[in-house]
Amino acid sequence: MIEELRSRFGEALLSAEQVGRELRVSVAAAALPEVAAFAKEHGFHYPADITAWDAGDELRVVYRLVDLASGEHLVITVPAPRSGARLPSLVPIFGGADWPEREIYDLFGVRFDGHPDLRRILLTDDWEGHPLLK
Amino acid sequence: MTRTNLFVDVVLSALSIVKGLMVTLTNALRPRVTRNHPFQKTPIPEVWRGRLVHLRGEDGRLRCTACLACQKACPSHAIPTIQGDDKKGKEKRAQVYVWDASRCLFCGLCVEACPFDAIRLTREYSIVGEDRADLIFDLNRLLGPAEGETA
Amino acid sequence: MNASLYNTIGQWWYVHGLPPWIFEAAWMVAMAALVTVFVLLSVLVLVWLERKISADLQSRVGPNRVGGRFGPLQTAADALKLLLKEDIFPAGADRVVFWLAPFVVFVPSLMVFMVLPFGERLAVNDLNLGVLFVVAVSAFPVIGLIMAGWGSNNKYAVLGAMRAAAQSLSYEVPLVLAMVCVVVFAGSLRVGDIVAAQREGGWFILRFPLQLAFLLYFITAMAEVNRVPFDLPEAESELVAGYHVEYSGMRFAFFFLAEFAHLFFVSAFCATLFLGAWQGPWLPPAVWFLLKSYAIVILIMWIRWTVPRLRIDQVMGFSWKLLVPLGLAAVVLTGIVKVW
Amino acid sequence: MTTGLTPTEHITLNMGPQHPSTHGVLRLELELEGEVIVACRPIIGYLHRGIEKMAEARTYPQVLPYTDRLDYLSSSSNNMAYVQAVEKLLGLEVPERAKYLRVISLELNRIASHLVFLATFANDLGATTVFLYGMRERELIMDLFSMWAGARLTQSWIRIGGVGADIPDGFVDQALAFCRLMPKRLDEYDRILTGNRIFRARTEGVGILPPELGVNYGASGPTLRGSGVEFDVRRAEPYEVYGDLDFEVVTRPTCDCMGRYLVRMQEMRQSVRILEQCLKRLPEGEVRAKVPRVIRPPEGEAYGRVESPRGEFACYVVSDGSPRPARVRFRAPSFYHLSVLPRMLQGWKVGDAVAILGSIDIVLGEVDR
Repeated sequence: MIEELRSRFGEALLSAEQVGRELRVSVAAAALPEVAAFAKEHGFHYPADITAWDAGDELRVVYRLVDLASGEHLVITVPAPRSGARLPSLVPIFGGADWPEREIYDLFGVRFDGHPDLRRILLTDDWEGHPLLK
Repeated sequence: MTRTNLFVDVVLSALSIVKGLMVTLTNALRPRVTRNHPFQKTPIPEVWRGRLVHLRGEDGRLRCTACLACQKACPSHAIPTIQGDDKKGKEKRAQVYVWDASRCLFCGLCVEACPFDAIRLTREYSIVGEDRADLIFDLNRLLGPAEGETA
Repeated sequence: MNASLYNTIGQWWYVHGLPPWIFEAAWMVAMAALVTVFVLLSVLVLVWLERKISADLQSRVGPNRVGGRFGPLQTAADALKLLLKEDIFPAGADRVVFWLAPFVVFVPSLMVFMVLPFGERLAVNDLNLGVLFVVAVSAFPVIGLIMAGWGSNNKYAVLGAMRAAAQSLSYEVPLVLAMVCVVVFAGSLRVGDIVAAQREGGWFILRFPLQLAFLLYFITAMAEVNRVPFDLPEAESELVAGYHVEYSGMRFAFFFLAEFAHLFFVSAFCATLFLGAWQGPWLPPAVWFLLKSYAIVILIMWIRWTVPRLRIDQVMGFSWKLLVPLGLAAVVLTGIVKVW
Repeated sequence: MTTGLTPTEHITLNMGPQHPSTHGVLRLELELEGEVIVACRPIIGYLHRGIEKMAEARTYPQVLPYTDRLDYLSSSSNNMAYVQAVEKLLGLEVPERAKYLRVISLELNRIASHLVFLATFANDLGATTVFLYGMRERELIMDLFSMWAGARLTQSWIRIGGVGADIPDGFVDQALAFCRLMPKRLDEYDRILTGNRIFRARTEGVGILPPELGVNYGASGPTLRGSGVEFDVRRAEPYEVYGDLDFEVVTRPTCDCMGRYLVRMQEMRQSVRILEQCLKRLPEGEVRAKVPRVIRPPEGEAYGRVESPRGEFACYVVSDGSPRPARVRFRAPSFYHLSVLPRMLQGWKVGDAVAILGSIDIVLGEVDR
């Protein structure tokens, strides 16, 4: 899987390692939709979790896709700048990305291009700032 | 529900409802499970995590030495102030100890953190007050029974 | 006893040369007052009964504080509370319609009691078109429900009112068909005659095709009084409270009164049409009548606290696809048996 | 509009945030044509308490009591997910007895939660009596919890390194008595509700969730298993002692409300089975591993996955080596289930909305966090 990813995405694949049943890869934002689509083709149908965290110097958006048949996890980490970040939306590939992306937008301020309805979800519409930024 | 078995369906439906009626009837004949609170109190187990109390040792003095372990353990800052006396030579004892019941999560982490078994959560679950100030307990209101007395 | 009282006073009146129509009118007014008081009291009892029955079926105790161990005065206390509550008109409500609706619902619910035979001659006015009168008047409250729903300026209320109207219209048909069976059998629309017809050949529920009519009547009656599984207009888990969602205090109490009065009425009328009304051995007629009525009430409550609720289209389908054909069949069957 | 008929006007009905059937403070904006739902927009956030933010300012043990408040109907699962993630970071091995006790706690909580589901679902459909029956049986579980943990709902009794305390005397007997009673009561529910024709009419074929759609939207737990997908974290990634236990993963192929309902009803029986096994096999020994006073996990991240009564409840913890977590994220199943809800509601009636919403069994505490 790692080899396949590397040959397919080359430069865009920033890092990759296998930790137990988790395959942790880090990809550049531009390649995210292709990687996700590629993963889906390879059985990772289930978007277990999509979240982000503030690593201090940058944001990391973490996509966890699970293959329900084999139980393998694919963890895709996408680095993003702490302010004004824009990422491609995964909603066309995974419906389950809809609300988590809204949540990340709400709490971290990451904008998702191509998201059908990018509004605040947990906080009120007139909230200023993005609370989970440190 | 196709046309052919309409009759069967109606009969079965009626039967299913009669079955349900029988269940409610048998339940009506069982003893009641509700208790007549407040005249009839529900027994509260010993380990219940209710109101915080301070325990006293055999000498009747507080066990708390104001070591701040509970304050550090508290996740919700429900124990905002603790002060001990500064007498040299003798063991330190708590002078000021505040517990804010309105912030408390009743998780028991403070009790676990206490190295002297000086505090405990009791079976008292009804902690009410007329305003917020009533829910802030100082040391006088936190005193539990001394060793040997029943809780 | 009642008949003799009527005769004694009537004779006295006649002997003293007073115009008989005044006596007739006064008698009717007195009976009406009596019935009104009776209805209000029995609603108190019914509400208490409903709460006790539901508690029993649910392993609970139910009212047990006000007025002794079994809480008999609980409803009275609740009624008092409702009386003392503030009278609220929601902003944006159509004040006239909103104000009027509870009465439009309540008055017809009370009016139908006019023909109930609590005993021989113990009816306010035994109209010779009694059954027709009942059908006509008991269809009236639904106008009040629509008024309430519309006047509240609340979407839930409107939905509730629409459901009430649709349901009432669809269930009126099988209800009337069930009554027609009885009328055909008795050969009269007068309630007194129907009761008399049951004296000779036994209760109508025991005569061949009328069991079907009884079943129809019972089911439609449950729908008429909006009880689960037909409580769509109120459906508290969907429409919160349906048409009376904006009502509080005494106005709400009127809806409540009307609902329980209607519940008692359909049960009592069921007893009248099928269970021989006040007839029965040993006990006084009025007691028999109440016993039978309450038996039906309890049965309705028991069902209400057991089954889930249908959906609106299922409710309508049930009526038009099953009950109405069944009703027509029952009428035809009754006709055949009668002519035979 | 040349037909001369008046065009039907859509009305927008605001269901919630205060509505008896939204199970908390969910708001649904329903667009209706008559009684038929044309569109639905769930609006959440009324119960947002910022628990994930609060966690950043608290030490590892201090976060634990807050997890109780996520899915407040099954606080054990929340505790478990968080504790599992932290233990993975620490590389901590938990004593055997503690593992069994955790499973007992989790399964008791699962039954309790499903009973609340049964109760509220029945109530949503108008069967008020079943509501009280469900609550009545749940009370037995609450009694068990209060004698063990000293709390009914917010137990926080699954602690980092084990459980809060050993079970008291008499607990096993009382729990076994409950296990004997429960199947009988489940039969009773089946008689009054499952077999009831009206109930079946309300649930069969209503609120279809196709399996592909469910997986694509991240649905899990009974909601997904009601669509025939055999996915259960207890089986897929066994934690604690689930690998050694004998139980079935219940699925239904019908994809409707009835399917989801039946899965939960069957799961309660399976939970009873698991409980009986655990109570009988319960080994002796410690209930808590040695944990340092100040927990400082090494840098890294961990993902704790638990099958909560609602589905896959997971906790993603990122440690930067300090005593406070850099990020704690809770993956709440209800959050994902709610996001498919608009797709499931379309074309159904207002009454069905209540049934469908009830059948996915959401808890707003974990949705809003």
